[in-house]
Amino acid sequence: MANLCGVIGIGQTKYDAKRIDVSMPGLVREAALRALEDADLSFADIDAVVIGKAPDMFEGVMLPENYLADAIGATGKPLLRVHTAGSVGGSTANVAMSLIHAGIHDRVLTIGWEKQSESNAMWGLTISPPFGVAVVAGAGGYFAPLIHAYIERSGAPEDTGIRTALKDRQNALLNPLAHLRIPDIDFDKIANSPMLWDPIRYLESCPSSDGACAMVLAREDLAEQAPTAPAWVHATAMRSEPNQFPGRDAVNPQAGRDAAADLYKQGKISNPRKEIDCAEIYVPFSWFEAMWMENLGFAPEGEGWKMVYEGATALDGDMPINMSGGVLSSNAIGASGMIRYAEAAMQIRGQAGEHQVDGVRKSMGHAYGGGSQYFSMCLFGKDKP
Amino acid sequence: MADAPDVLRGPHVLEYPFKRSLGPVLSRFFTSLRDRKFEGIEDKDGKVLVPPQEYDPQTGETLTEWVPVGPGGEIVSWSWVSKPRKKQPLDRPFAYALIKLDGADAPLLHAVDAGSEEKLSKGARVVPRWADEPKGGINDVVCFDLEGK
Amino acid sequence: MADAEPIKAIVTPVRLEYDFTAGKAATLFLRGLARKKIIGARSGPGQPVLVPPRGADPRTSELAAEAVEVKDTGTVVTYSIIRVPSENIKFELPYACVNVLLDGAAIGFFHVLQNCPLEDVRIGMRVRAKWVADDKLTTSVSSIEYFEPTGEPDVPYEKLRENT
Amino acid sequence: MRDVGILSFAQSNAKSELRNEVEILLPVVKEAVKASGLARNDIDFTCSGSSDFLQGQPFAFVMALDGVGAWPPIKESHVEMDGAWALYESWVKIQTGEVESALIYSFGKTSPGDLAEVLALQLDPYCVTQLWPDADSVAGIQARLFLERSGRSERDLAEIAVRSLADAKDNPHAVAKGDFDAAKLLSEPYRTSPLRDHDCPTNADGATVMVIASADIARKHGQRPVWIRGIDHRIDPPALGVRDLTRAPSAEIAAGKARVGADKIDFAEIDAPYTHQELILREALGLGDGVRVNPSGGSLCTRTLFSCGLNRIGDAYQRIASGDGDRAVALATAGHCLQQNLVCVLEGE
Repeated sequence: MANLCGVIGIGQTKYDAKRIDVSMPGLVREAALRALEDADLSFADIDAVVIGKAPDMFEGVMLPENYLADAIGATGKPLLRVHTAGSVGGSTANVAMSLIHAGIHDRVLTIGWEKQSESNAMWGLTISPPFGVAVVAGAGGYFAPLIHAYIERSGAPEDTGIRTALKDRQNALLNPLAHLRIPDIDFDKIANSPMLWDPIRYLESCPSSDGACAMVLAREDLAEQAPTAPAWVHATAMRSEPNQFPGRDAVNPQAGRDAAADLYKQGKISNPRKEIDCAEIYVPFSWFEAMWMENLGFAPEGEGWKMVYEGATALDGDMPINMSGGVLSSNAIGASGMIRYAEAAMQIRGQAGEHQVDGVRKSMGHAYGGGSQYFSMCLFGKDKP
Repeated sequence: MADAPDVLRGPHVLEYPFKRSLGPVLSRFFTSLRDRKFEGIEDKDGKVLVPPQEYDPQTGETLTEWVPVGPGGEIVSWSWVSKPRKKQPLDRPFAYALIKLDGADAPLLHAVDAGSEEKLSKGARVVPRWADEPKGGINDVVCFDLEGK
Repeated sequence: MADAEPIKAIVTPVRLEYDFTAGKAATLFLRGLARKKIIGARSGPGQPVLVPPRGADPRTSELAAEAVEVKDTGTVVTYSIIRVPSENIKFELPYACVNVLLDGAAIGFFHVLQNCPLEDVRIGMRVRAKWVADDKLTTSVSSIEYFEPTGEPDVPYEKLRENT
Repeated sequence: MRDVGILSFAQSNAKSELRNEVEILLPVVKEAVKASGLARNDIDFTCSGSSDFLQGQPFAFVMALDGVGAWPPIKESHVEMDGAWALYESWVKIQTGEVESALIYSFGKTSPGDLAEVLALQLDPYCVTQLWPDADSVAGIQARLFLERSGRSERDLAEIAVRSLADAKDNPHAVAKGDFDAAKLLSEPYRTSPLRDHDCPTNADGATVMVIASADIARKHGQRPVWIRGIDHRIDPPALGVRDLTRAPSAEIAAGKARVGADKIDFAEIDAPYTHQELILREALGLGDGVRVNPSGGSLCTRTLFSCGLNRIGDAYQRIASGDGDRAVALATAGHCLQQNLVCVLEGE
């Protein structure tokens, strides 16, 4: 790619079930200002803003970014609004990165957000038109059957999901911004939590959060001057496929495999598990860690659960996944994908505090959405590509 | 499918009582409204904005200087609604208007109950008609009336 | 009034009414349900039958407008037991949500499974639609009250893998 | 910047559409792909624009994938904006060098909902939406301020409507069209004063599809290449009381960045849903009185929301491609009172 892009500022809000202390502008701005502060810049230094969130119905505001324009310093500037279902936080960042790659702008602010407490995600996700009958209860109702199919296929032990949940919930205790921080978390507590959508238990599910995440991106020479060394963007990839069609593998979707292959090719990665030091992967329900390990090529098909079992995905494993606690610990839907990117970039920049992995040179962010149909990914490096 | 049947249609209702947390600026504005008072906020150029904006519309900087305004004001522009809709503030013809409250620089959008459009003009003086039981919200002002009506 | 608590939040009710149109392919399907028939659509002879039809074969984006009736029996390709309440959902908790591959169709169809202990719900199980009484049939998926087991032998997973 | 050319454009507009989004899009995509001379699988990138609130269904764009050729998986993105911004994202993507061609589509159905109420959800959710001002009233407030500032008259507005409706007669895709008399229109009652029915848009349902590509592909296409010479978009603050509603500074900045004034403009296609907005945008774009505006009839005659901005760019493309002009400007707008604007300069080879 012609122009290099570096992440020079990262800002996140505290994630919580209800951020009753702020308005929508206040929430989005909290992340934006923190990202600017990290980059030692102000709104005046920003050329364009790219913002993303999931359906407008969650907040009941149509095109809320138009209302938010001044709160995010976009007045007189280009403002793009991305919406690619759950993957939106990732694809929003990808679009923002493309503005730098293309040489169109010098510095771009990108934001993902959701204020789910304005309504109720279970309502927002089960709105169905006349003539139908709502049978699929929320996202869990849609994804639980895919997990059943995965278990049937792979023969994964039934506590695989609990193990991932335990690991992510322990990681969340190291992340002060995480929404769910359960101090006395242990295996039994998760195993004994109520079953919501078999085989997904309450503590194996993501919460519904208010929150925003922002990043400041800059072209090469400006990124080099950043107060904290940038995370360089080595590659980005996006793929989509239809929701349902004969022969569709929704457990291990082609779109995800294609996006990963594209990402590794651009990033000159031949063995992702060896060459990528850690990754933040979109895991809204615990079992998806095992499933995505296969989809992303970190494990052979049918063996993703072994990585969970062997502790490979733990903070001290050979392929740490979701060091921040992941989507299982904070899920402001429109922000969730961008949080994955931001946390992956923080690992490169040594900004992850207690959940920092030592010596990260390459990291990956990942998001997916719809019925496992939309994928966006990003590969970051400490060195320039 | 040459004999495509008539396409089915049916009512679909999207309904939710969205709950909006306010943050410091809107919280103060609505709390004042509940007390039947208007307050505006100064932008970076010293212009008084009502409703108050949390951030400067041009620069995005945080705004903090509060100024009491109103309760009366004058009409800056309007549009006459001859067939009011069910959700709208009045059930007889009225105007949506931009109203510059006394002491404010930026006008506020609200309804004006003037009876007929002929009574409206630029600069016409209006005063708020408060709800019997203000709850804290823009609807604490039912509408504006022409002054001396 | 002056010492009342400050207003921290407001409720802004939204109610929007839409005149929803089902589209051509879905109309065929829904009108079929009112006649106790399950009508799918395909893009041409030999092409897979899509139930419910949305107008196109998603693999080819060819118009799928040729109506094809499928059976009201099928196989559970995957499922979940729902134990969490959700607005808009009327079934009593817990219930089994199943993805049924109807005989003659090429994609699964989501509905609920009843008359079956929850611990018995499994992939490969044979099921049949339980229709509402004839005088209750309408142009709605609710014309199928639920699916129930037929008691036939299960279909092995390998035969279904393509459809999960 | 890399030269990017438009290869094809197709549209479908109707007053009220009973088909679903898949059924509407499918034939339009086919038509545009066929006219592009490329095979669907050879188009590198796909980007779409739409809004969930028009239909009242979240994720309408997810279902749309069925009809647009998304298998095998495609490099795809979606903006919750008019398709004109999907074009912008696609143009950016080609600028990165990662892709050489893109399919852009957008769709919108204005008929299922009560649009006046739906659009109130675009206003300040704390201080304005709960008063439920309909879009026509908000535009009326803007129109009154503009007439006062500019010295223009309601008759000037009526003449814009007469001209647009007459021009739309030559556009098979226009929904409202015909011969009208300004004096007669002015004798009609106000809808939301100072606006009458003829000053307000005729809303429609439909879809638009465009295929663009980098220079090598565009030149091979055969027909007269039409290049995107400049494209830029900007936004103004949201609060109605804060901005000068009689001007569109965002359009002005975008016009400068897109270099509208760098050479002679033969005609303009402007997404101005209300008559007075055409005049505001004319000023912002710096168009002289001689420049013909909206030979298609424009969004006043056919406003398929979330699609009509891209439609204007497509109309301008088709006119240049057929030899009716060499250099044109097209504009897409979003939000109340022209809050956000995209400007695109097109030039024939």
